[in-house]
Amino acid sequence: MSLPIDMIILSLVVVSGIAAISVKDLLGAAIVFSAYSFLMCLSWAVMGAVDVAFTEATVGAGVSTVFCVAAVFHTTRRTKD
Amino acid sequence: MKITGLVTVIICGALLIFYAMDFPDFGDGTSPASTYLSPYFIEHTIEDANVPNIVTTVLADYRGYDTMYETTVVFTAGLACFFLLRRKESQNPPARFYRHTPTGITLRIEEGGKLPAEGSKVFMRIDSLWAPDSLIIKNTCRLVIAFIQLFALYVVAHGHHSPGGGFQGGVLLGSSIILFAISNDLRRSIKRFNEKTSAILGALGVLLYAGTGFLCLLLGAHFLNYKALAPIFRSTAAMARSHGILCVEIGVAFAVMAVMIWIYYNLSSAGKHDEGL
Amino acid sequence: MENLIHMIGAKFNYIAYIILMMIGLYALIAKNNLVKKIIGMSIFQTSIILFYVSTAYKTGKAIPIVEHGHGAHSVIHATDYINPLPHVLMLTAIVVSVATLGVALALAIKVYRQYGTLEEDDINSQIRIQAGK
Amino acid sequence: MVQQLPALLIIVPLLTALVVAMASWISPRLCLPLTFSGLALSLAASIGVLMEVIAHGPVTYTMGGWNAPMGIVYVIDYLSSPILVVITSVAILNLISARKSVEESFPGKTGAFYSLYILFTTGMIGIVATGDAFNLYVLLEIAALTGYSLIGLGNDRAPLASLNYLFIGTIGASFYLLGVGYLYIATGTLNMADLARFMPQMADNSMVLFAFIICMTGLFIKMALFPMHGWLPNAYSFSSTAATGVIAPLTTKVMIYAMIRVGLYVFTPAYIFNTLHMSKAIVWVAIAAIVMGSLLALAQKSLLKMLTYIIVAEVGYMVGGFFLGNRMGITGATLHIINDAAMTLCLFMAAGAISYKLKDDSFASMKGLFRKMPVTMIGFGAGALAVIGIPPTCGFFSKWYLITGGMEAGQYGFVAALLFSSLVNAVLFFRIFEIAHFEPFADPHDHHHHGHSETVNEAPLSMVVPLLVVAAALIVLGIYSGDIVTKIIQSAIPAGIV
Repeated sequence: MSLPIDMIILSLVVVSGIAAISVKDLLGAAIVFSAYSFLMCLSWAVMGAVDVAFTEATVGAGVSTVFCVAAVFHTTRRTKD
Repeated sequence: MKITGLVTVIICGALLIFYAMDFPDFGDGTSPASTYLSPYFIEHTIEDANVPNIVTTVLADYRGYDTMYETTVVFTAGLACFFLLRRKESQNPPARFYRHTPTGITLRIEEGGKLPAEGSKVFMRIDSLWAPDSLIIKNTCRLVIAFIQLFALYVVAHGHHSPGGGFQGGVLLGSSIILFAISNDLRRSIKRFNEKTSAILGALGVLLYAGTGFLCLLLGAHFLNYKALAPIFRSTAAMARSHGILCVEIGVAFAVMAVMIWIYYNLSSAGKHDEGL
Repeated sequence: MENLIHMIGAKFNYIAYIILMMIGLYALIAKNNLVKKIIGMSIFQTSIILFYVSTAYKTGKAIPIVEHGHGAHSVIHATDYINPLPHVLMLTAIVVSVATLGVALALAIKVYRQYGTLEEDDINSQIRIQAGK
Repeated sequence: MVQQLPALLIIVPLLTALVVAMASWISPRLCLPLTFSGLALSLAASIGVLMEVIAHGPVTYTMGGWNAPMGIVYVIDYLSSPILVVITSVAILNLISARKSVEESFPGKTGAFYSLYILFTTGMIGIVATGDAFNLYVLLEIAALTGYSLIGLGNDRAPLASLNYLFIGTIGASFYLLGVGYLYIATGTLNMADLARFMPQMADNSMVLFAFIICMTGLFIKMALFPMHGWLPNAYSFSSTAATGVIAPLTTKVMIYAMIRVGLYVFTPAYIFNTLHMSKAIVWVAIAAIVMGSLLALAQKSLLKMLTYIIVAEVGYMVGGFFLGNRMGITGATLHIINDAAMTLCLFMAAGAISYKLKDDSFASMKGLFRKMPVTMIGFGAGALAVIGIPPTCGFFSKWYLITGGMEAGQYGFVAALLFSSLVNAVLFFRIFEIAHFEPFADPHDHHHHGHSETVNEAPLSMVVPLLVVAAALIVLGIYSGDIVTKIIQSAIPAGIV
């Protein structure tokens, strides 16, 4: 049986995943994606995968957000979808 | 396109959920995945390598060969970003911005115009989207960077006993320098940790990993069999494995740190290495 | 009904991974903006990591770091610890996903430099105009 | 030393790639010799392993000294050893041929190009040699990432083509990874031989069925089987010829190898061909791939685009041949991997030489090319004959096996598609020969310089010599294909298949 906290976090992950691809601003999308990665990292920590969670915290929520923001900075924030 | 996408996604999702119903229950410890191979790893990690963190042992020893390619993937990404984006500055650089520090006047020097001397104290080169230095951001970052680096070194060195290891430590080290580049500017960061250093250090890190393995091969054992290093470390086979793991973790940390910085330099300046975020 | 609720409870993680995967796949197929597609691709990859990590979990068992030293039990029982192997595999997968993300963003910057836009339909219409010349 | 060969085969190129990456910052002149020597050593190691396999049977190598299910093993057997030789020789021949155009297309980045080039080769070698299902994924990603970046730096449209390739390629690799995950939770192991051991008792396990579907879908996407071929033509025709010269012959072929490896040695033939009833359907997909690939090739107006659609059709040959499920079909598919790599290399090298000289690859610009670049066109002609399937070139023999296999299995649609595609290929290439041979070198503005434009203006020697070597290899492979089949490929196919 899944843990209640796990279910709550995963529901939030799904919500932030949908938000990340539907925000109409690419910088916003990058930040929401960072939140998504961080929530995902929490859910893995709850499941006992500490090393994976640590990596996701540094890579997913940290460095890849910086990469996304850097790329958006050099392209454009505007998007139609 | 939206309708096609939605239909594909719903069909795939329904199919996947249908098959997911046959999975072992979540948290079930009796599925084949948990009872066939992994017990060996859990029960022998201390005896084989004297490393309590099982993930580290499996990562760097039992499946160390995968991890070597994992590091190579990171290095490849750095090299690929360089290969795709890097542009050498042309003879006549495009418009640049300078700030006359005593008066606070901003100068825009057109393409091909006369530029102030490189080490000028009076004229400071600034980004086109320049904001006045924030005392709080600068000093906080200056303070924090040292602690991030210290923590990163702890993570690398203590990967045997606690979560973490070369990869996480390397990313932390890299992000400390990225933080410096964001809080100051890209040029100052490149002056301290330039492109050549990051490229060579990245390759050197992977080379340290592959070289450790190759050393084992030269000593007569199989590739990456750290047991062969026992005479060099003057230790038992288990301790030799433990030290071997530390060696490769350090290699991973170097490679990942350098490559993360390298990718950041190239992405944040679109390959020109003049103005960053 | 109760059966269904129990089923969903027992497989919640697997359902969540499938939903996330489909979100990513939808973004890859239907989104028009390249950065959105790249984010969708990352979501797609993390969903698979979620799947692997979920298979490793054992209810109420310890994280995969062996207790040792003074006073710890000397015999290690595999059933006391969470399965470490999927964690190792997923560390590799995370690294691969960040590497792919970096290369994809580099390509997106190059595309933007070429066409001045990240919208796929705009790029395609520009290509069509060029080909027509 | 001999027992270390399987490791050296892949470690030497990896180390070389790293050293080249460092050398490019210190002394760029060293890059090319280092690259060459690294690949040459790897070629020598692969030939050594092939000899060893022919003499003493399959070789296994445990990485880190951990035995099979615990650690990662390399298994070099009758199936993988010839492919290894093909990969290393393709890489080295294309390196020689591409040298000039690399220096021209990537000024200041040649070191990075060479490093990525070797890493790509390393990934390909690893995919072929590995005996671990997850290790295959990691190496797949190395080969893919280097492939994206090599393709991404071509002409104006290359970045977008490469980005689309990246999206599709990531979906394919992730599907494969997911399939491995399903297999892992069903059996608890990742080693291929160990997985195969579990298969008989898993015959009615729905997770294994789904793992099969999703693994194969992933590999089909990666190998550009119709209708999932959308990424291939643009990615291959917009990139630089130095990069396509190695990517086009190897990527799809190695993916087909991975399919055969996973099919025969993980899911086992008994499971695929007897328990599941999917092979007929997949053969029909392959037939569609052959027919559509050939028809789309007919519609193209430039040389490289046409060649890419021929690749799409060739993928159909091999997938169809494998899923015929009989000995002849699988032999044909395996032999065709080797032959097709050589043929594609030959054609792409010739196309590279032509576009190096003409800076254009449309059919219209190829008028009078036989007089202008006679040697290149001879090489091109040899490749063309092999693709059409005219004896004694190698293309004939693998097609012969495939057709016989199709007859035995009663799949007459597949036989008809093969014949149709050969016919279309003949039309395609004779159309080019007609333009290049009979139509004079068109230059309507000055009739006086007519003689000047007809003088021989051959591609540089470094491009022509490797091309002729490959052209000769096409014929040698054809002559010795009987030996290759009896000595190597027959032993690679499990005894259960008749």
